[in-house]
Amino acid sequence: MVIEIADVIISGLINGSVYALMAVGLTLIYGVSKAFNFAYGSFYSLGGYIAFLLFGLSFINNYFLVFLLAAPILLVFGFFVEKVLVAPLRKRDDWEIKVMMITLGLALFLDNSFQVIFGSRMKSLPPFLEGGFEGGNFYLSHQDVGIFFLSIGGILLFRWFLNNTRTGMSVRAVAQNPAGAQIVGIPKEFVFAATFAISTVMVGMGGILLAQKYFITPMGGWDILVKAWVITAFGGMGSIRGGLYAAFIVGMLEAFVGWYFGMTWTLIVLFAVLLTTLAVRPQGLLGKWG
Amino acid sequence: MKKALGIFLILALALMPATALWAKDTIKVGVPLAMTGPYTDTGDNYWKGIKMAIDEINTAGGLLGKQLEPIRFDTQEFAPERVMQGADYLCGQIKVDSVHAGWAGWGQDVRAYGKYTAPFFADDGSQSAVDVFKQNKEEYKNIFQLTDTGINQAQSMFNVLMALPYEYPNKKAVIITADDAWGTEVGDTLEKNFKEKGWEVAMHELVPYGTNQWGPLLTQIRRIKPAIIHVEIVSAQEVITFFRQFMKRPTDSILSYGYSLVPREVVETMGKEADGLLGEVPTAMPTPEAPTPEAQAWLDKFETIWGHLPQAGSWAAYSGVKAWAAAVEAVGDEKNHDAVSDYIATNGYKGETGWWKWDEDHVMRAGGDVPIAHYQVQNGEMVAIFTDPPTKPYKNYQFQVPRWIKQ
Amino acid sequence: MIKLTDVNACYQDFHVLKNVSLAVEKGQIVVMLGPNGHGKSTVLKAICGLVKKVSGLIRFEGENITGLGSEKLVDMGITYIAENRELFPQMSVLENLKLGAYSRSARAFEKKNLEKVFDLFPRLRDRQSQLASTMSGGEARMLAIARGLMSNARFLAIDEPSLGLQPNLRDEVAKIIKQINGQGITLLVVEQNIPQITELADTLYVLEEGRISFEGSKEDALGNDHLKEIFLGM
Amino acid sequence: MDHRRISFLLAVIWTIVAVLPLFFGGTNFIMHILIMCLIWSVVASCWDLIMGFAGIFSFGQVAFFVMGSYASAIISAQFGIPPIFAVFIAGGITAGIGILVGLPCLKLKGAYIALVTFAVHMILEPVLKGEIGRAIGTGGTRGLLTIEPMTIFGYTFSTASPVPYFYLMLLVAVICSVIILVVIKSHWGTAFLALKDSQEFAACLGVSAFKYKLMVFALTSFLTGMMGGFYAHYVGMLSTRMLGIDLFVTLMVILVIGGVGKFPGAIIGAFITIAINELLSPLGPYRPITMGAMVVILVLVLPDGIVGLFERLFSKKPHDITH
Repeated sequence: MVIEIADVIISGLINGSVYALMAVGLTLIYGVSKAFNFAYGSFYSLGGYIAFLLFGLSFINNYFLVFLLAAPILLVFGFFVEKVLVAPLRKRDDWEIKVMMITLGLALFLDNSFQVIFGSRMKSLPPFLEGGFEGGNFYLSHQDVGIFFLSIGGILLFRWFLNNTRTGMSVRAVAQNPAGAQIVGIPKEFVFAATFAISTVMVGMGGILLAQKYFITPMGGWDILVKAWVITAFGGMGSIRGGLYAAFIVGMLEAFVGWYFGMTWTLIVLFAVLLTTLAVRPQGLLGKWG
Repeated sequence: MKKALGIFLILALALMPATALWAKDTIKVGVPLAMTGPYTDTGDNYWKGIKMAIDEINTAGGLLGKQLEPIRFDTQEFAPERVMQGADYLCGQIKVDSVHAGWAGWGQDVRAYGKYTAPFFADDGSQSAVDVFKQNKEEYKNIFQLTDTGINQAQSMFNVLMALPYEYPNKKAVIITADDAWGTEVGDTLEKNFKEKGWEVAMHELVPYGTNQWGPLLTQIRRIKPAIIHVEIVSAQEVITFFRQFMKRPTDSILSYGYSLVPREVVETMGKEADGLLGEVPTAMPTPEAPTPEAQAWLDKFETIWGHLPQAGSWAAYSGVKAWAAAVEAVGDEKNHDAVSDYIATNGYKGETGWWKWDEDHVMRAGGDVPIAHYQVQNGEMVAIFTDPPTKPYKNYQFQVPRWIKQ
Repeated sequence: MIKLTDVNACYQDFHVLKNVSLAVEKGQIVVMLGPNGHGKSTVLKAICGLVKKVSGLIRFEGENITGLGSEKLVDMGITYIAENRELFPQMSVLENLKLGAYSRSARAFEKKNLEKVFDLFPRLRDRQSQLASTMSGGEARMLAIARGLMSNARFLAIDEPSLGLQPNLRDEVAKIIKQINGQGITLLVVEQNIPQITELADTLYVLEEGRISFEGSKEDALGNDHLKEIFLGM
Repeated sequence: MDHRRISFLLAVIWTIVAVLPLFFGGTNFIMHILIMCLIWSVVASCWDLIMGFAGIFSFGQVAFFVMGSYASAIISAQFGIPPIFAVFIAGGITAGIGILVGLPCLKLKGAYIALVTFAVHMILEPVLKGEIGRAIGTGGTRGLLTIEPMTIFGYTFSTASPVPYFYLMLLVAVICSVIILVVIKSHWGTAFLALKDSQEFAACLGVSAFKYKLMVFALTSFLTGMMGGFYAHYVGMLSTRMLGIDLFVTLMVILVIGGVGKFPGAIIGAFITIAINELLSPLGPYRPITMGAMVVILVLVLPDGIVGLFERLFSKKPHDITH
């Protein structure tokens, strides 16, 4: 029993760390620009496919190189998507709906392009760590530990970036007070694009990280989008710390509900908890109005 | 890119009515399959078989001297109105003379295509499709199922599990299935059978598609230590993640994957890693060695054309086309749909492995010359070890105790 | 230094400024008076590039700056200090100040300006790590002004510095404004609750219903009974 | 647009649609598509009423549609209620669920509403397939394969001859569009415009945002659920596969093409979108790619859809007032 519960907790922790990485990116865009990105899940798949292509190159044989090369590609991609597709809409009436629509269109375009280019079959990436820790009935794979630490590391790195770099601070400034940011001369448009680009990198990296465990499929991003969405709303849209807490709560909840009640209940329980939370605290765990 | 697409689009639109006008001396064959969305890959499998049959007939001079012309229709995610639209388009609009679908809607297709007369071949493998058929056998006489129902397939899986030359350490089973019609049909049948045999079904879980974190379930499985784990989720991602997470700390259990072993990705992704997994394919060509010389020739031909062994459905879909073509030859008029359907229903079709006979419900029941083949992954490839019914070992291939079982 | 000629400004369909012309000379303190809601803030915001629909001509040191965005203008040395402060609530005092020096031209002077600001507001030095949202009204006002100074501005547009201030702090605000001006920074201030500031003014403008209704020196204003009564409270 | 112009446009659209069977009446395939167009046009118009006019980001439209379709099918099967009444009861049930969903969620902000309503969509599938669903007669994972066809005064509509059903649906669609028009141009409509401009401003006018939002939520759920019923009795079978992403996207595209908040854009959008979708279908897997690209481009170049384009072309006032 003890080992069983330990197993469940570990499973929850690992899921939680991955969810955290996914949710932080989504909450960031929403917090800064109030735009909802429906193509977020497709960016997840995009990350996986970029890594798949990179591994096809002869000189690339490890994840470090893949991360190093994929990050700038994703960054530039995200930046241009914001500049070309989202930014022009910001000036219009109902721009929030239109952003949802255009990103939904983009998701449709990307997912089906993946299917045509890479085929509908899933793609896998080489495992980045083999083996595991063993002890009696207990087993913890290196891969899971690696995913956990890389996710947490990614979030910490991102936190560092937000707190200690000029661009990071300007991102926070725009999120906390767009008018104030304008007054001190922060170029809002640039910050919007930069945040979009950063969140693209984060979710794309998540895609690479998870692809070796869960594979890449053309439509595989939708689950990620829904999970990230639930977690951001749960934690409070725009609140990065709230997103972190929510990610681990959701990870644990899923693990325990799946273990105790069965897998079909996880989604139902998840939404029930979300609805109750929102009924009591409409702004989510740590979100703020305004 | 966009420009090219645009030109392609205009060309396609311009050519569509044009080809319809010129091609007077062709016989049109409807092929409604998933070409987009989550079922694309299974759609591809069927298409490979259908395409092969059509090309074969055309190079041999056509059917009644006319070339066959496939008309494809994208059934997407099988929403009811989409299935109906496919029938109205292919049968009502294009007026095809036969329809070859794979998975086509688990009963929705029977109603949609039953309204028309063109012989319709499906691979629903579902009791619900048969139930619809039984409601009005006269109206639905053009409907033919290429595979047996999920209930019978599950029965067959159970038979083979019990016939394995292997002594189970206990009588505990775990069943995990997808929460769709196929999964529940198989799961329920297996549970019933296990219980009748005095086994304990310690866990019977329905899981949604997209599940890839198996930690919580595996935790329970490791406590139960079942002798058999049956997983029935026809999607490679789920079954591979399950296997890999299971293998981190395996129990002494036979892993039976049923029909979920057949998405080609399972074997292609895992290779020898998958060694030991069990699975089945209804209306199947046993591999790697076919039962008859003709069948072997077919197998070789398929491999030359597509570069891999046939996947589930390819051969069934191929045979559907050939069975219809044979009936048309016999009747002598492809437009006489009723006569063609009657011919197929009464005479069946002589295929590569022997006779195909449809029963009174127009279901290609497993057995005889076209049994269900049961496979085990050995050396990274699916190897037929049993056929059923009747349950008997296949040729010289043998069951191997999976490497994770410590005895 | 700043010269507005026939400036019009709109919020959505609401025409706020109508043919406003005014001038602020280098080194001056110019004070603008007028009833609430008649467009005083809009004049400041229009100069600082914070209003989208602006027409007419705005010049800064002779250069046409009409329609430029705030990030350009801050870089050129034009900074707005908002009446409602517009601080970054979840950031520390130090971070707020650092962001004040965001513009490219101010970055090099960040350290120097920080010292200057701390000299001017010793309280802020003690509370560098406090979150802006936890500060009292007076402290937050100081922080807003201090943040504006961090931009290394040559021209500051200060919007109602007395808003939300306890009366006993008004003297201090006036003193600070004088000190800032003493450092050679040109000021355009909207303020009518602190007579001491009006005292400092080189020129007074009165804005009513979006139009300039009075322009002149303090003395001229005192000669105007209407103004004396309504705005100067004398 | 003023209501005279909308009424005129509606009259033109419905007249054109009404004569279509003269050309396509013999072709079941096209008639079938036209019937689906009529159904989607109402569903999309309802969505437009919620999203475009009331400014509520509800993503539960498909869910309400599916609920209505199941409700009607189950009621007619289990209680022997004739389908023509069952569809209205189904509408009522859906409206009730709509209010239940609306009560907690209309107090939330934009993206949260989107999530909660989409959550309803996500949960619906496991519920319909699972034990609860089987208990109320959804047929579980199998779905419902034989649903009683629509019968009015002893006349049974069948899919084999779709023209009568087409006119029935046309009648329903016309009535629905008039209801929507009345709502838009009534006190409600004004209230929503006020709400959209500014919540505070509306509060000054004494408009209770919550009450109006709930009312529009209930109304659109009713109409959507009812259309679901008509769908169920027409197609004759139901499965949870309708909850896939395809239908959701199609409805979204309809709004993009027709124009958000530009009634009767959604009606025009429905016909154009479905037509394009069918014309693109020879492209196979390139169809959704083209659709996606089209959405992206249309949102950029035609932000208010076809109706927005008309407005720009024919409006007397200059579109943008610049000073």
